Amino acid sequence: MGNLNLQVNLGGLAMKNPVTTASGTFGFGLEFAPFIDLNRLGAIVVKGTTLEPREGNPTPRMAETPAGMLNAIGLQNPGVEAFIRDYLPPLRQIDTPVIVNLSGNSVEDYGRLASILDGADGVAALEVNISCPNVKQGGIQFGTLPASAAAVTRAVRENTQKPVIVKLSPNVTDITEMARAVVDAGADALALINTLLGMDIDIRTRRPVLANIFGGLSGPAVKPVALRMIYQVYKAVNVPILGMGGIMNGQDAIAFMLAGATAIAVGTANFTNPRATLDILDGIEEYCDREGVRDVNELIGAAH
Amino acid sequence: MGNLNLQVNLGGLAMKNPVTTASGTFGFGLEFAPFIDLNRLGAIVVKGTTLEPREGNPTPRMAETPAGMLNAIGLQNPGVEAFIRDYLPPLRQIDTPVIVNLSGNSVEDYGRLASILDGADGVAALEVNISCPNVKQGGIQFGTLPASAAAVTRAVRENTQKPVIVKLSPNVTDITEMARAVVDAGADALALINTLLGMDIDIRTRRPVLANIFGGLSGPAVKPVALRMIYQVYKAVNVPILGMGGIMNGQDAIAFMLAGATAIAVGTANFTNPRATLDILDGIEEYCDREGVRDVNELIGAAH
Amino acid sequence: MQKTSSINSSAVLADAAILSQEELKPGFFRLVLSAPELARRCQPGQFVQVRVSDGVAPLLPRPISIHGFDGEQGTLSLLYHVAGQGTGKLSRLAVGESLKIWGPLGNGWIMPENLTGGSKNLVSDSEVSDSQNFVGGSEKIPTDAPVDADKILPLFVAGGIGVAPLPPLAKAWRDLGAEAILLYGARSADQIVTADEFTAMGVDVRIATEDGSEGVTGRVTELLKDLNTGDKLPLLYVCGPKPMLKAVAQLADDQGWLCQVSLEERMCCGLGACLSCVCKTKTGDEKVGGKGWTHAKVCTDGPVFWSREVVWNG
Amino acid sequence: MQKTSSINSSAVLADAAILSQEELKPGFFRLVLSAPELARRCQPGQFVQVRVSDGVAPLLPRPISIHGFDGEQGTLSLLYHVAGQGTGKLSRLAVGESLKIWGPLGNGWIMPENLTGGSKNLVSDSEVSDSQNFVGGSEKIPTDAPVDADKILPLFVAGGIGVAPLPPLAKAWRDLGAEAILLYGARSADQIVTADEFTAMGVDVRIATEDGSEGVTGRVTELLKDLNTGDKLPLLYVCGPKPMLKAVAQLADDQGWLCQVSLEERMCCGLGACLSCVCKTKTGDEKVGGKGWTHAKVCTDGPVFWSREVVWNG
Ligand SMILES: Cc1cc2nc3c(=O)[nH]c(=O)nc-3n(C[C@H](O)[C@H](O)[C@H](O)COP(=O)(O)OP(=O)(O)OC[C@H]3O[C@@H](n4cnc5c(N)ncnc54)[C@H](O)[C@@H]3O)c2cc1C
Ligand SMILES: Cc1cc2nc3c(=O)[nH]c(=O)nc-3n(C[C@H](O)[C@H](O)[C@H](O)COP(=O)(O)OP(=O)(O)OC[C@H]3O[C@@H](n4cnc5c(N)ncnc54)[C@H](O)[C@@H]3O)c2cc1C
Ligand SMILES: Cc1cc2nc3c(=O)[nH]c(=O)nc-3n(C[C@H](O)[C@H](O)[C@H](O)COP(=O)(O)O)c2cc1C
Ligand SMILES: Cc1cc2nc3c(=O)[nH]c(=O)nc-3n(C[C@H](O)[C@H](O)[C@H](O)COP(=O)(O)O)c2cc1C
Ligand code: FES
Ligand code: FES
Repeated sequence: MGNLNLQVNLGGLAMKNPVTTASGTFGFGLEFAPFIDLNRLGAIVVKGTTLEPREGNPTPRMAETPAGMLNAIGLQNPGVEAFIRDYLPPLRQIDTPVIVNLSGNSVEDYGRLASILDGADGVAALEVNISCPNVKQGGIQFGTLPASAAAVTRAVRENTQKPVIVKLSPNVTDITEMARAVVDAGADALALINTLLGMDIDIRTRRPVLANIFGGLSGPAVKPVALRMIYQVYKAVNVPILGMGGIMNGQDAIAFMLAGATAIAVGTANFTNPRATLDILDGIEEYCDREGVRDVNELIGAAH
Repeated sequence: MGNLNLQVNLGGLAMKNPVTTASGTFGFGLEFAPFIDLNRLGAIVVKGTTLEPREGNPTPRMAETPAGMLNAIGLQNPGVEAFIRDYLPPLRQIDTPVIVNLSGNSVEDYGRLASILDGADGVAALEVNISCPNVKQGGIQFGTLPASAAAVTRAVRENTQKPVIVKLSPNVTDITEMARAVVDAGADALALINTLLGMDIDIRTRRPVLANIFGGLSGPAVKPVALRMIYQVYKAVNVPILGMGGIMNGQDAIAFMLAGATAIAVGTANFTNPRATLDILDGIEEYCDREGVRDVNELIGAAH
Repeated sequence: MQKTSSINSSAVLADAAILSQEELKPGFFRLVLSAPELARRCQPGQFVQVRVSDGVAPLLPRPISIHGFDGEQGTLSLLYHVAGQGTGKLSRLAVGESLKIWGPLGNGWIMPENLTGGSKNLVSDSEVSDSQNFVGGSEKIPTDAPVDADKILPLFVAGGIGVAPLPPLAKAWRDLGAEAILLYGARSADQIVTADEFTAMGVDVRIATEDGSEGVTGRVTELLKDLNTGDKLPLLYVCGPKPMLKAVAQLADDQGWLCQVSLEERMCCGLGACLSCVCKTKTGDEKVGGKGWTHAKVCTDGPVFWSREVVWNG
Repeated sequence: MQKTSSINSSAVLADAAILSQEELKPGFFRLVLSAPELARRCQPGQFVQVRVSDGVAPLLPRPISIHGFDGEQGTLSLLYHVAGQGTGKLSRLAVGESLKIWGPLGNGWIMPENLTGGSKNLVSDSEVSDSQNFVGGSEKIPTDAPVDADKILPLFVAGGIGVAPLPPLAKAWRDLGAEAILLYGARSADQIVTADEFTAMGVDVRIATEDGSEGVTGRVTELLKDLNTGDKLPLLYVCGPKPMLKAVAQLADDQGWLCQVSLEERMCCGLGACLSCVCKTKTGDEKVGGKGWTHAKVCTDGPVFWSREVVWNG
């Protein structure tokens, strides 16, 4: 295992190993410090950040579903200024790159966020969440129209020198069309998948379970959809992929890399086991050891 | 319970209760006769039928996933003529309407199938599967483009007097757009959801598990997506909905009706329990009994 | 700086062996676990996350209050009611099997030693408007004057399974020799559990059941009416369903009593990371153009809050 | 008419109580179930669907061969190897718990009584071209001449856990007083189970292990070479992994022996409804413009096929 190379490069971001965290499931990182050595992670992706502070949606904000969960947090966050002031300094103490996930109501929001974060010391890359309603276009998601996804990507690209990772929504007819649009607009890497839109109903009250009615489905239930989209996107474009969607253990992580992911993010699994990220990293190493893999980069896209 | 009305009307098809079977999971019905009284079902939806016999895809054709399964059967079936000759006569002995699910390679295929089945005694309604690749348009699915879905619907509509149920694919950006397109083209009812496109990878062989690479995801894993789409479509159009996607028990069935389904179909659950359909029917009755519901029609869309 | 109070810096992950599992009344179970490191770190009112399966059914851990802990023995006890899939599965586990649990999580009840002396423990009503420091309630006391533990009448108020997180607290007050009262409401007598253990600690146990099968007929609020508090200031520690918390908090407020409530919300992480578990708390910033409330995390800012921090009608 | 042979008309659904569960060798278990109605209906070579959870993990039932059945006692036994999640979970169930199972499913081995007499049981090679009737193999015999059971040398060939569906068949031949042989191949001695039970039935048991830890070193095909068949026509009943089935079928074919194979495929329903479990079988219709094969269902057209029905290179 001493000879195993775990280093990967995600669109210009050098990572010591492929294991990162899915935005919104890992807080600002320090929440997990009692359980794991954050220095061992390939990168930390923090909670989605917006220009202004947001209180998010009313509760209930989550519901458990078969092998998955729905969430409708509504991007509660302290706003980018408070993030830089209060949360970034302790993160800088950790020897792991920090990726900031950004969300906005308009193309301009994304551009402004990017330029603010471009100047922030300790931010290694930007992950652009395009599964946000476009207020100007009547709430249609940026992530479901190639043109608006491209516009958002361009706005971010023009305002930062840092690697730009665009996170795709799976709620589209043709994921490869979206991928091509944002890569053409300057994305250095793609992250997928964000959550599938779902809902649950309480048959006793006869009402939707979530106060927001709809929520995002994540967890093992969505894994087959995530693998499929990554497999398709790997074929369609030439930038590295950050894969996620239901990864629970090292074997799942390997499957995502074989489908085409350069790095993987651990989301819902953090809730089922606060050590999930490092257990997954250990699982990747064990697999490589057992199967005689000397460099994890050999695995990327090997199922094609 | 004697006073409970279970009868529903699915776009002109009168059913004694809301419980039907999902195409492809119930064979031609008789396979389940050793376990249940087929006369008790609201309707039987049989395996997808094509103009010519088909051998389907190579194996493996299925894989289990967390709370779900993938299938890539590839529409193996004896062809519509053999269906009418060999399978329909015994089905006519059963006091339950038979709905035939149809699939084609071209708009013309659908029209011809509809006209052949229009003349078949014992076929109560047609369910149009539009999740089929359009050979003429280079394999793009009918079910993902509003215009081609509408064209298929029109072709069927023009060739039959029987109720036309169009079954929508969930692999689209906007399910309400698809729903409106096919309702405008003459659909009497909508069925949803068909399977989500997914895949799995064998990390030992480093190859996709299914010979076909991609397969359709069904089972409890997809239930939140199915409920969400039914909820959205119920709001968007004014025709009855046949709801399906991960229904395992009476409580799930009730949730689908509350979301907007007039009737429900049992698919993957048939594999986990050959009595699933009737257990679900019993569960619906128990719920109504307990909650003081006198007519199941009260439940339809009640979560809105 | 990131608020360190909202990080469970003393939490640990444990593979806890089941030492005993006992059904006290139908559907009510007490589970004793071996988790030495975790047990040593507990404070009354905290909770643990319990993973009842190692697969996907159920996927998420269940938050359960710490019902008892013994740092020396290295044991932890949980008291729970079977509510659904997760607690159902938990109840079928047997001695010798083990469970993944993590904790202790959250901020517990205000303890007697934090009431006396030192200005850091004392807060005046006006300070409620300080939104920066308000959240994470158990460290400040929203009264107009300093209070000492010996001027306090500890009043434990439990609704149903809400009795679970109270014994370690009762023990702490007993150790001070305080006279304490437990007001315990439940649907019926067969849902009253561990009441005699409070009695054994010298607590004056008063019961109300909705069907009158034990104690006073009615809700727990019945027991609060015409309560003789002597010359002491009641400090209520309340745990139970939300409507009951609200009713008790209202009563306490009307009387000018101190009141802490333990809130429940659906949780994923229990660590302050996912933001699923929020509740509305007051910021008092209306006067300066704020909206007057913020979303605090039940898991790390609570689960125990001062009742006057909570926006009850939101 | 829908082929009635592909409907399991005698199948029943049972809540089967576990009477015993025994680990014969590490990872190899024998489970005895109480399922009176089902047990009465079994034929050697059939299988049941076993639901090892009542939730979603795993979701689908597991197909397991009928290892033994006793209509009078109302019991059924299964022999299985822990392969993954489902069989792993099965192995942790204890006496007194119960399982949902359904069956008997599929067409079993050709039985001695179906070999003698009656023209319906006899089929010539040329009839292989009748695609309508060919599938559902165990009712027809692909030889050029009628065969009587007393001219037959029953040869059971097992690879690994493939031994599971053979005992009821061996019992049937023993009841006729036939001399029978079991050729049993496995990775190593610690994967050989129930061999002595065949010996006890008077079967001549010959073992091959890949590591040489028991019997001949090598694969089961080693045991087939230079086999002295006397003046009898060997009828092979083969169950094991696909490559082994193929090798044995090839050998049998070369020698002009009769050979039945029990196939495995991933299954959902086990009832002929879902079409996940297909295998390619010959139709012989190449001459009339057909493609020479069709997709038969392993679950209802099989799992037992005549080896010469199967398209081995497909
Ligand atoms: C801080 C805290 C401490 C608790 N302490 C105890 C205790 O000591 N004893 C006890 O019996 N119960 C306690 N509960 C409630 C307990 O967590 C729920 O009863 C339990 O999660 C229900 O799970 P289930 O699978 O049995 O039921 P289900 O209804 O199947 O649960 C479904 C989902 O809803 C969530 N959920 C349902 N009810 C609640 C609830 N009331 N609070 C939070 N999440 C919920 C579950 O986490 C799960 O994701 C506590 C809850 C919290 C938040
Ligand atoms: C007709 C038939 C009879 C069988 N009889 C026996 C028997 O008597 N004893 C025994 O030990 N095994 C038998 N098997 C194989 C047994 O079904 C598999 O070992 C078992 O399903 C593996 O499940 P798992 O969850 O433990 O493994 P997993 O690998 O977790 O299974 C994952 C999925 O693959 C499917 N699968 C995996 N392997 C097989 C397989 N070989 N055949 C069919 N489906 C598979 C499972 O159904 C499941 O959906 C039989 C299979 C068939 C088709
Ligand atoms: C509670 C929760 C909050 C999330 N918040 C965000 C977010 O703020 N920004 C974002 O891009 N994705 C967010 N996601 C999506 C995840 O980052 C991830 O894409 C998704 O959950 C799939 O991965 P998983 O199945 O491993 O959880 C959130 C997911 C969950 C469960
Ligand atoms: C094995 C299998 C075969 C299927 N075949 C068809 C088909 O021929 N035509 C069709 O419209 N849908 C087909 N489906 C989709 C189902 O009818 C249904 O839409 C889907 O499985 C969701 O329901 P469920 O989760 O209850 O299974 C098939 C599904 C499965 C699992
Ligand atoms: S449960 Fe995740 S923040 Fe509270
Ligand atoms: S398993 Fe369903 S047809 Fe064979």
